[in-house]
Amino acid sequence: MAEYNLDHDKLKKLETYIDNLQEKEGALINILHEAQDIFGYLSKDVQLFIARKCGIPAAKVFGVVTFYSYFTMEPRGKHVVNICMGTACFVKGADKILAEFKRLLDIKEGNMSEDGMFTIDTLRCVGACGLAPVVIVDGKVYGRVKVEDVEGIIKEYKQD
Amino acid sequence: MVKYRMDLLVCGGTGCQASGSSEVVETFKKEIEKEGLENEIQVITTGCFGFCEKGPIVKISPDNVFYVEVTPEKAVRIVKEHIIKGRVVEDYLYKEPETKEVLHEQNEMPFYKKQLRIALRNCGFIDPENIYEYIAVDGYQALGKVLTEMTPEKVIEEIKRSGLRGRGGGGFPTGVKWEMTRKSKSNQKYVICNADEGDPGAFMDRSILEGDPHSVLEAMAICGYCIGADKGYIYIRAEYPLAIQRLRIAINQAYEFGLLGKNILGTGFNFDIDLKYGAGAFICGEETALINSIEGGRGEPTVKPPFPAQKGLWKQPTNINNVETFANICPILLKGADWFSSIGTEKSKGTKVFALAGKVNNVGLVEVPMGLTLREIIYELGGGIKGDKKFKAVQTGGPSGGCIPAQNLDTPIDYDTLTQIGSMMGSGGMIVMDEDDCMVNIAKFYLEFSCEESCGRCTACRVGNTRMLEILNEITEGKGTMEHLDELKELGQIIKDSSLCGLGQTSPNPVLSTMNFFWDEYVAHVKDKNCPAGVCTALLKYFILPDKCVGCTACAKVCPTNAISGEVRKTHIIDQEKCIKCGACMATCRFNAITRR
Amino acid sequence: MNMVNLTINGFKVSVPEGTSILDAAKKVNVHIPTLCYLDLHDIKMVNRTASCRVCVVEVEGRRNLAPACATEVTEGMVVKTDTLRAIKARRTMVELLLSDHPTDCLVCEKNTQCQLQKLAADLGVRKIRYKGKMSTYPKDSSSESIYRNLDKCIMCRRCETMCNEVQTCNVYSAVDRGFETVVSPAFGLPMIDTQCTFCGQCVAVCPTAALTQISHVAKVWEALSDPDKFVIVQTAPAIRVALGEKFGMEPGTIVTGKMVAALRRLGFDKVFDTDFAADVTILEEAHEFIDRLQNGGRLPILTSCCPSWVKFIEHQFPDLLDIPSTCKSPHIMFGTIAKTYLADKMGIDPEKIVVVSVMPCLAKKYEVVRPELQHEGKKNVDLVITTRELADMLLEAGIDFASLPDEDFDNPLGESTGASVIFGTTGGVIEAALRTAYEWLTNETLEDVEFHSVRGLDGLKEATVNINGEEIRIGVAHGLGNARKLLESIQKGESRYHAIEIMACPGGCIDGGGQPYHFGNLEIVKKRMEAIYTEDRNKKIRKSHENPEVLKMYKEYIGEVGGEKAHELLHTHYTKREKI
Amino acid sequence: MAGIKSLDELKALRDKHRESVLGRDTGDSENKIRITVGMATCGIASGARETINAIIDEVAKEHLMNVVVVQSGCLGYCYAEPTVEVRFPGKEAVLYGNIDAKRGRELVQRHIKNGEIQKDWIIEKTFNNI
Repeated sequence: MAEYNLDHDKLKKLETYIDNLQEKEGALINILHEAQDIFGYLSKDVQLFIARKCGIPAAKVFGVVTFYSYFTMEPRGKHVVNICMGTACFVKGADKILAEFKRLLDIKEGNMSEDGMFTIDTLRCVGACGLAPVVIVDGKVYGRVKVEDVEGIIKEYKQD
Repeated sequence: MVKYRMDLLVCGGTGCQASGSSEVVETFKKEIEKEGLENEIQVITTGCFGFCEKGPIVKISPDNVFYVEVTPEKAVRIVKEHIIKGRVVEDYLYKEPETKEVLHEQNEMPFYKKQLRIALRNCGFIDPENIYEYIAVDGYQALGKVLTEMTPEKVIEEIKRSGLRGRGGGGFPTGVKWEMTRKSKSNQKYVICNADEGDPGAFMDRSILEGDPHSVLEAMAICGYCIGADKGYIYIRAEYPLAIQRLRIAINQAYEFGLLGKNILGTGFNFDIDLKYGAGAFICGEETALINSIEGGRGEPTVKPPFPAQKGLWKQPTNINNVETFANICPILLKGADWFSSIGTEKSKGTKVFALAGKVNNVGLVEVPMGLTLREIIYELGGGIKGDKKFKAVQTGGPSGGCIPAQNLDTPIDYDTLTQIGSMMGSGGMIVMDEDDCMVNIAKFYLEFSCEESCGRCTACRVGNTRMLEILNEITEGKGTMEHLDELKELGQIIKDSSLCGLGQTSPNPVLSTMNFFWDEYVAHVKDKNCPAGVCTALLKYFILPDKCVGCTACAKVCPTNAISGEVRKTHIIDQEKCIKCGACMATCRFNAITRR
Repeated sequence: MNMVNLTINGFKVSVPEGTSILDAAKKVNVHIPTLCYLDLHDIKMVNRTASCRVCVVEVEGRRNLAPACATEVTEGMVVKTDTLRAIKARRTMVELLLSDHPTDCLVCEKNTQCQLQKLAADLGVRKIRYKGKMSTYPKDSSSESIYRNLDKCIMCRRCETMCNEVQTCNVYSAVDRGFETVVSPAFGLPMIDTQCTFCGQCVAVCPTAALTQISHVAKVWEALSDPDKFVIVQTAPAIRVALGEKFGMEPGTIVTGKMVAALRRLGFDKVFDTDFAADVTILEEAHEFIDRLQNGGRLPILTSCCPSWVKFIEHQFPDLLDIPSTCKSPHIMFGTIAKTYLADKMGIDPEKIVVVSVMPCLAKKYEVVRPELQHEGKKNVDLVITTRELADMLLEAGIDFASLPDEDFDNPLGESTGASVIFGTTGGVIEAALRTAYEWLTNETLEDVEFHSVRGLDGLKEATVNINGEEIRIGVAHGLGNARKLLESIQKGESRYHAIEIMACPGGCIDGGGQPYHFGNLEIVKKRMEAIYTEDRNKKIRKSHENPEVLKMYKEYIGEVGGEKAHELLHTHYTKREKI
Repeated sequence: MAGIKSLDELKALRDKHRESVLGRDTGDSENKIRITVGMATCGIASGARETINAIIDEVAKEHLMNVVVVQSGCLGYCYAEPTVEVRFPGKEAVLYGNIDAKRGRELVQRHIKNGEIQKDWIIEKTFNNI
């Protein structure tokens, strides 16, 4: 596996996952989810490895990765801030929350902060509309977020 | 078995007990005994009728008469008049506040038309991670009944007779869909549960999966039995980790209990269910796109026909229903098609779950019989508009739907009426907008969504929607013309007409419906270069009110472009040319001297 | 067959079940415009993405418009193609496409050949009402063969269908989504870094100039005008049966003589024929085949004249690289011979010789830079132009092609046989090889030189020839998807063949990626094929080993067929390549 | 669990568990007080996990052996999350809204231990269940 510029243990883990799949046909998206969980993002080498391992054309893997917004080819920060931009959140000012995160972290949507601590992303409706506007950091949901709250949320994660 | 000629149902709910229902029960029992009718009349304490405000409540069956605020004294008179003489005591009946009209029957009363939980029946009631609890509430009984007592044809007939239509948006009759898939000949067929709830602002499927996952598994197995499939997939959004976790637990338990897998309940029927994850693509809610995604490809839709019922997953006949549709199956089979079809409107049977969000007080999920009006949902269940603002519109059907204005608040909603007023049932998202929402901006929001979520395959959607969005941008930036408005309408119509899949065919709806109902607002943006709701930044102007400005210079100091000038203690003024409309001055002013128009 | 009755624009028509509205309309002389749709029935390639929406029509009872190309007729269907609603929608689709398309038609490679341009003209588009952002992408000229300008891509996906389903090269996929969607190789890699074989079939089916060739025309003009250069040209067999199309001649017209005359008028110092080298190829390949047959070498042997197919096996089946013949392709052999034997014979410094190839092929452009095919770092063939590029040059030079007299190729590298002519079509190489191998193995004269079972457009063909009592089984595949099937059976040890011919392009070189565009009309390809066989029949000598100039060359310069010098000059080796 | 082999077995299992879940039979002394905490995404995000932990802790602290604490899905009252339902055997359930951890503990003390319904925290159920 030396041909891939990837962590050996992680690659082994992914390989084991793929080997253990009962149904390989059509498993590409589940495999990509697993790979993104393991590596944090889907680099070219990860995609190539999956393509060759599963006998799927690399172009197809790339086509799939770029189609789904859940997959990313960029390294992600230690903490991923997801701002919900569903309608319910939008009408309750999610755009202002997003702007505040961008301002305080000084990065654009989809990018990672210079210190590698944060990535800001948006997503479409997590189905917690009752709590709009909603922010999710590393899977933890913050509801009814106000612009003033943003600084506090960032602080919570800056410490570690 | 004793048969009573009359039942007195006394509400024993918390509210009614607090207002003295137990005394009322005692009085009834005493009075009936006194009259020697205890073998004819039965007094029953029931669960909450849900109308606690007017408690204690008493219902007389089979007369279907409904008394409110019953006291022991009133009880005495009810026994004398109604039970003995057969005369309804009009004075004690419920009076609708506005009309003062006396209503006899429970189901005529507005409150009782409100929520009825079928799909959500177990949500919030049982522990979703404990299969015993699901079994305790008749879980897997419908599957058992179907496998042991009914032929697939009979089940399909029952579903058809119930009038159940797809809850994912299209509203296609579920039974007919099952029948089509059953009739397609193949050795391998599939059942797919569409749990890719992508509408921004809808979360009923998530709720069902998190609160009652077994009900979906059971219904899928029933569907498999009916169409002749032994394999099912649940295509679920990756954004729903909790739902995924609960589904996994439920599937494992069902296998362990022999309710999935081989030889279910000893009947020889086999059925497997696997999870497939979505990855953030709204278009995968479309059947053919979803199938492509399950096959591990890009979620691009393909031309229909052939329909999935003929050629679906791996080119085999496939039946796809969404979560809420499946959640309705078991009650229909246990309680019968007649029961189900007695609920709802003529062409839309049963209930629909709506996700009520936006500017309403009681944000949440409501499940109501078809045919309720928007007003009832928003004002009664939703508790009205937040902050006592003025209602402006309600958006239904997500990016495929439209905005419904105040004038249509009293439309009884079902699949067909919503389509008639230019919107859609969709998956049941209901976003309430108030006077602070700009309808042009809302239309833009939805179109932006459709543009981002377009698969990019067909010209109409890929390029057409982009061009529409660009025109809308011009309008919100004050560069719009009346020709733009005509262009929008025409292009929108053509995109609807020419797009390959449901996304494109409906994506112009938010624009077209807002243009239809809020034409003046569009004209204001174009002609007056004004955003009446004060949302479109480019069209806003900031002014300093001379009578309020004290000349503190605070605003001038924060203005990033030095657009504010004025001497100390004298009225300041904003140079409109320089102003970038950031609003910093307004936020700073402590004297409310800055206004935005 | 069940028939379905329907009405189109008021005309009643009855068509077999499964017919599309588009095809049904043709029966009543109603033409519905199409753009993304492409049906190459004979080679089993159908692009029915229904993505351009240019063919939408009204169907009574249907809420929205139906794509005629992808909607099957149903009993009693009432179709209207000429209503204002349908016409407006179709025109709007073209306008929308144009609003995201550069309008540099006048200077576009595809000017007058572009299907989008034609559609805009046919539909009377006079104004593009929509303006807005345009797709822009870096231009890809990384390879020697294919030029990609995705600004002009209209997402018809024909290239993707061709590459993935017919050729199974799997280079392309749609990537991204929404307005940003585009067809691209993995990771947006330049073509040179991919497993692309440069067959150019994507170029052949692209309706616009999103995919074209890397042009060598300017460099050819430059060489021709350089007095210090001795510029010679070779033409592949497939050129002579297609070039005429570019000058309004009937498909299948044989224009060998006019072509030679035209090339001379362009200023080439010598006009030669790749066919000469094709005969050499047959000698070497037949020798190699007989050697493997008699000395227990690995069989089947695979032909190696198609550079696209060679690259395919290098990427896709690197474990099978010992089975193709080691012969260089005819045009590279020609280049080598020109810069050695010919230079020697004519007393010209090889440094001064510029070898130009006119090829039906885009992979030939790539082939000439393969390091192992060069001699001491110098290319054996310097420039490659396609049939289309040659036609462009003739137009530019103002040569009235149709009225040119017939002229003959120059000597000695202009001499050829019927065997070499049929290299231009699928099955031709193996047929030519059989003609020679048979006689060499049996020492008998082959009376009937035509092997009809290896001819035609079937994707996989086979023949059995009895040679000295032994059944020699021959396989033919054209189109890389068909080739893949044969290779997989070889990999599994199931192949029964002794020799296999493979051509990357469906139909062989006559339908190469550099040929005049036929846009789905495979009748044109069939006529080119007929012409090739006619040319063969017209030849006095029809067996490669009877080519007198070839034999003379061996005698004077190379020595024995398959000998040491032959190996040095005429053979090559293959390289394992990655899948990407 | 060895797997249910017939519909009759399934029915038996249902009947066995029916009472404990539905809790409608007053006669059965084994029936317990059931505290249900809505644990859907909305609820958890609003602190339902903290609430349920606090309730479990408080119940344990008070050695209330007749109480079961269960999680459930969402009742739909998103505006009032976390929601907690208290059901005494044979009585109509009481639904509380906005129950944070602190209120959760108070609820155990006041409603469960002392039987005082906390009227201010009640949310009116607006639905009928089938």
